[in-house]
Amino acid sequence: MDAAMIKEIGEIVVRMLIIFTAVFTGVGYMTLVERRVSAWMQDRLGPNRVGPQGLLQPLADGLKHLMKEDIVPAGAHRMVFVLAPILVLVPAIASFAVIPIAGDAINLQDLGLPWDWQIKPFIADVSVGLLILLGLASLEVYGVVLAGWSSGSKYPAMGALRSTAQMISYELALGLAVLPVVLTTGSLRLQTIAEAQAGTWFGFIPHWNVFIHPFGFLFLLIAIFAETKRLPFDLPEAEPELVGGYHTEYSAMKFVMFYMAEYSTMIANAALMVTLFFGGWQVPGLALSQPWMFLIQVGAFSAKTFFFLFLFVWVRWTLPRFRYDQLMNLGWKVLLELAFINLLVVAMLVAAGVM
Amino acid sequence: MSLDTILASAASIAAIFSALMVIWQRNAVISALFLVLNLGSVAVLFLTLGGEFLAAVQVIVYAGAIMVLFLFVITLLNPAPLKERFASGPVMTGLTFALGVLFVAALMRGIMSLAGAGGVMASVGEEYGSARSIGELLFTAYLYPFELAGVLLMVAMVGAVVLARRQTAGED
Amino acid sequence: MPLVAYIGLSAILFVIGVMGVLLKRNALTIFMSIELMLNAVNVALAAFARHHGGLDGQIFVFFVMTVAAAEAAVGLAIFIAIFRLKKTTDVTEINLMRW
Amino acid sequence: MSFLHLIWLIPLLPLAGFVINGLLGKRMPRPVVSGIACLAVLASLVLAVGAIRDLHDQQGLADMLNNGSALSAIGARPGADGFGAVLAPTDPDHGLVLDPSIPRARQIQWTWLSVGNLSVKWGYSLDPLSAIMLLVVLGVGFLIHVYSIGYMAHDEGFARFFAYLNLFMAMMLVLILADSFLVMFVGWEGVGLCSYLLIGFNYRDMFNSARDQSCADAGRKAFIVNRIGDFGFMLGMLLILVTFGSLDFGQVFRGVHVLAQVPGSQGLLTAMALLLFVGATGKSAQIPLFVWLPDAMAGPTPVSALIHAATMVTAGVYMVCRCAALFTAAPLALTVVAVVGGLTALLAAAIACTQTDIKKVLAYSTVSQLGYMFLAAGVGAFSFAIFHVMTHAFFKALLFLGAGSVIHALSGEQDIRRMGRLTRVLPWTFGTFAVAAVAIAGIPPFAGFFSKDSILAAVFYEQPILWVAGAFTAGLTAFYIWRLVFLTFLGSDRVEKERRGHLHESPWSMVAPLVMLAFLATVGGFLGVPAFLAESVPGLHAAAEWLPGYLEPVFREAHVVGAGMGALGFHDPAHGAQVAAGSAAGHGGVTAAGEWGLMALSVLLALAGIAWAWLLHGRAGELAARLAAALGGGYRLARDRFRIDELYDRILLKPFYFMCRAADAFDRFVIDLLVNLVAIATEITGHVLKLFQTGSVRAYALSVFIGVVALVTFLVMS
Repeated sequence: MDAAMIKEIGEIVVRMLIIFTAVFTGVGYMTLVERRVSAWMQDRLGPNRVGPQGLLQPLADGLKHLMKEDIVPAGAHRMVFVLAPILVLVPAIASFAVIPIAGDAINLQDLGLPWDWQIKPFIADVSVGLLILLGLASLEVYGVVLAGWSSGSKYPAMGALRSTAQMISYELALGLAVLPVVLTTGSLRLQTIAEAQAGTWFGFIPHWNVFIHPFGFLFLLIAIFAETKRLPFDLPEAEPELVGGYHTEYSAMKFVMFYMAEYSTMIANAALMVTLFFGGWQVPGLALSQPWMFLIQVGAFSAKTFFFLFLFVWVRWTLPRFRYDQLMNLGWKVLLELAFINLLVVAMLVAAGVM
Repeated sequence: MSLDTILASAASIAAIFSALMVIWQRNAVISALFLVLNLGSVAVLFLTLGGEFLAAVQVIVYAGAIMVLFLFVITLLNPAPLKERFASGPVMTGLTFALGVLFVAALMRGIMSLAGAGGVMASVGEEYGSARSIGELLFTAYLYPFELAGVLLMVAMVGAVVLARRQTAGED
Repeated sequence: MPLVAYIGLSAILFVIGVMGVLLKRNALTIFMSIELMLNAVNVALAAFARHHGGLDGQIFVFFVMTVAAAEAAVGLAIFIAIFRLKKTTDVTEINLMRW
Repeated sequence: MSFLHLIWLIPLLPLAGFVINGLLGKRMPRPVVSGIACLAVLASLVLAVGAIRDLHDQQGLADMLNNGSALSAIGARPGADGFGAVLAPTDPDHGLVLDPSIPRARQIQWTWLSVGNLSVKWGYSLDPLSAIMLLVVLGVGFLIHVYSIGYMAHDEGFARFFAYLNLFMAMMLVLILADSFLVMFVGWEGVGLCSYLLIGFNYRDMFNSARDQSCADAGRKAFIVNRIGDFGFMLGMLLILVTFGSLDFGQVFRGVHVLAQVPGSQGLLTAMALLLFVGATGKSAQIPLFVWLPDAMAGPTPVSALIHAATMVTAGVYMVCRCAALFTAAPLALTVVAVVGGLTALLAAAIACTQTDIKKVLAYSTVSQLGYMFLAAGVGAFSFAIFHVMTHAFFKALLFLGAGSVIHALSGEQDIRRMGRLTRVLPWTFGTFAVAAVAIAGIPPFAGFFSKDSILAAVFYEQPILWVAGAFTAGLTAFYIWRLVFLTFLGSDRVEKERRGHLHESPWSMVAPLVMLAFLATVGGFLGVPAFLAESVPGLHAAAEWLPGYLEPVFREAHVVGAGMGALGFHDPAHGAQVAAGSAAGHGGVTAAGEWGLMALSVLLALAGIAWAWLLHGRAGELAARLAAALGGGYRLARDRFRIDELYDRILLKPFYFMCRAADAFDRFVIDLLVNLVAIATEITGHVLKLFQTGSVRAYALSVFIGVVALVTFLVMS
């Protein structure tokens, strides 16, 4: 193994380390954030015993689940039952591979480390990155439907069918909602899309896509709420109706995997929104030398993403739940059409040379 | 052995294995899962052939939509797994299988004529298989078939809705 | 991997698909076998496209996928209708086209 | 923009009337229906008059030709409105083409058929010949439309009637304006269709209960007999097409002139002319195809007047005149035309003398008069034929309308044996009817006199034998028409009691056209006063042979290369200068004294006929019956219409039925047997093959796969 190869592998490993560490930490602490914020909104305290302000709570939760008994129901299809949570989690995590967290690569030497490794701000530079994201989002359905089917019980099956229908339905609107951005940017590569949002109008309005495609953003937001199966669209796991949805029969680490998948999907989707509509890592009007530029961009990206995560939590504890037929009607008869019209209008404007 | 070749070989083996498992399994759900694996392997093969966009579409359309639909229907109907693996008796099955082997042998003999200079891959540029290049072709040279494909999907959609619709009282 | 390998792989996958169609009892699996065959052809198309250095083969793959999607939608709808009628997925039980 | 640009509208307006009335007529009030129908015809009439005026406006034509480019710039977009008018020098293939020397205006609208080398254009042409026909058809047609308002007032199918009538007008106008044989054929078939529809208008009623014929049967008979003629027309057209490669009148006639120079081409030309003449005998009810016209009287009387007296039946004459170039190039055919015309005139007049149905008498009279027209055409006096078409349209339409008025007054009675002494009740009808009777009898100065006399004079010099028949027919004509007058209006009152209560003069809408037509029948003849007469009568100079002179350019064109013209003194090229001057038609050096003598003779014959009619029917007595008894078989033969219908039955229909039965038997026992054998074999094979139809799709797929494997293996191994 020569030095060049070591360098190459090392660069990849560091990239993955940075991003996945961030994601897993984020997932863990999102559970805490959710509990704390909900408590705050309901005028409670929330978990604050483990560590200062309950900061060690996720760790404790993880340990607890690890030690629980892993039950596989008698009527379950064992292999698929085990496979399902993995199939949910893997695409959710894999989504982060294509999301850029900063503008330029950074050399580890700039950070005072001894290796001359260029660390790119993403794991994989794919020219069809956005398509990969959409594809991975569609793959998540497998885990859900298999979890429901393999449990060999009615509630999970019903929940899985609901989830599947809901996810398939809103996937279309989601795809259509992001296409206007692709049209105006002319690329499916997420880094290119983020870079295209540099600069400002009049010196103070950031050159973000949200100001160009307000409707696209709105439709994407709604579709993402449905994709992540969060309130107000959490029909698949609506406790009063379906006990717990497709993961009713799951316990211990497998249940944790579903939980992690849910939060990592949330984070991935928040990051997607930020990248597509809010300039990604862009900080308008900022020009610094490395490594500060890199660090501030990562910080900006994280802050923007966190804002949307907070929005998820905020909405969850504020709005009531839709009825299932309303959900389907909204998806097929309203959102899809509106997204399509939006796309058509943008396409016409692009063709006319306005955009 | 380049990285591409390793990747392609692995994907080929995975594809053949998963294809065999599709027809070997008695349970339709497991078959479908292996088919997804097969489709994924083929997507990887597309990647090694320079079809970046094609691979993405393969995942989104085949794995993300068609196979989800399959699974959805299977779990919706949830038919009991069949006892027999194959439809015919062992003799018939064996004969059919022998026919298949004969077919592969015949095809292989024909394919081998491609080996050597005739089977060299052309060198292609960076843009080969990108969304832009495919899109340009689709909307220029293949515009008419493209529109027809749209019509086909529309017809299929209407057909599916009509066929799968439960007939309510009052209709005949 | 050379062209021959891709085409050979395509042939093998295709025949496996044919075997599935000819041998399987479950209508859904037969359906999946058809998808297998289509995919095998797609591999060959993409390989030949690469061989010639053109993109027309990939365009064809694109259209094959479109047709496959349409076929899956209609086929599964038919399948649901038949299942409602016969309560089975066994093709040996479904021989309505008999004289 | 002159009226010439609007020629296309002339047939289109009645067609529009047909569409409106045909589709919406049942839901519209009757005044609206009749208003639309009459206005459509009136508007066409106005357009036609305007177009004819512009046609003769030399200055205007010259201007249009000079400004051709400017005008064509305005109207040169043939596709823009479909009827763009383009003037001759710039674009001869579209729009308006002017030929001031004839004068003729052609409007070619679009290429109708384009098959191989054949290209048929949908075009109209307006020249003096079509102008006269146009005015006659539209004028008489309009009057009859007005008349129908009153006549059909009580009929259920009011809207249907007017729709058909308008369609007929449209088709007749297409026929007249046609610029090629095929377009003419469209009109030809169209009027045939309308004739069929209108004869069978009261399709539920019995027309001849003795022979168990309904009105629908009568219509069918007319249609089928016409089809025979049309077949001849069609064959003639095909022969022309094969010979000249075109159906356009201009090209064909130029071709005729060229062909006539070729030795040995007479047979071909004669064949063409005779085939076309077969069509004419069908449409114009000549021997041997005249049998349909008397039965056509099953239609309502306005229809008989319009279609079966004034317009459609003269289409054959018009066609022969239109093809004058062809007929003059084939003297044998022309002789046939003359002989057929003369014989028909005589035969029909003889039958007319014995009929007792008022409309039948008039029907045979029509046949007879049509015979005159063909006689005229047959001796090359085409302009006299058209002259007679015109005058005949006036007085025969008047006769029919008068008869209709009588029938209307008598609530449907048509038998003249049950009429009589109607002068008091129907004064207007009687007056106008008498005018028409005088006119047809050939008493000067009424219309019929001039036209008939011109024809007889022309015939006298060409075919003396036929002149004898013609002159005798003239006497017969005077006899039968006055027999009709005496039996219908004068003599003893034989009207049935139950019909007497309804006796009334017809409403104004019926009387007004009668008066108009009576006026025309009185003065119409002055359009063609013979030259010698005009010279000797002061004040008539201007009228001397006006109509023949007006038509002359058209027929002169037909004689540009006077092949075979030697036999025809009347239009001998030697007298071309004379003819062109529009003065005396020449008559091949006939003296004025001879003309006077002929004229006097025909007047004498007419007066004798009238006197004879008065002797037999004008006063009480048994003379008529005794004469009928004395004539015995001859009388009965004439009364039974010379048993021609029965003859056709015997020699044509019976063998035809026999052939049909033979064919039926052959079909049933030979062809069906073979077909059934094939069917049985197929069925047996099917029974065997169905054993493979297991319903298992996998089995089918397997067999397909075996085939594929075999094929691929074979291909790879070879």
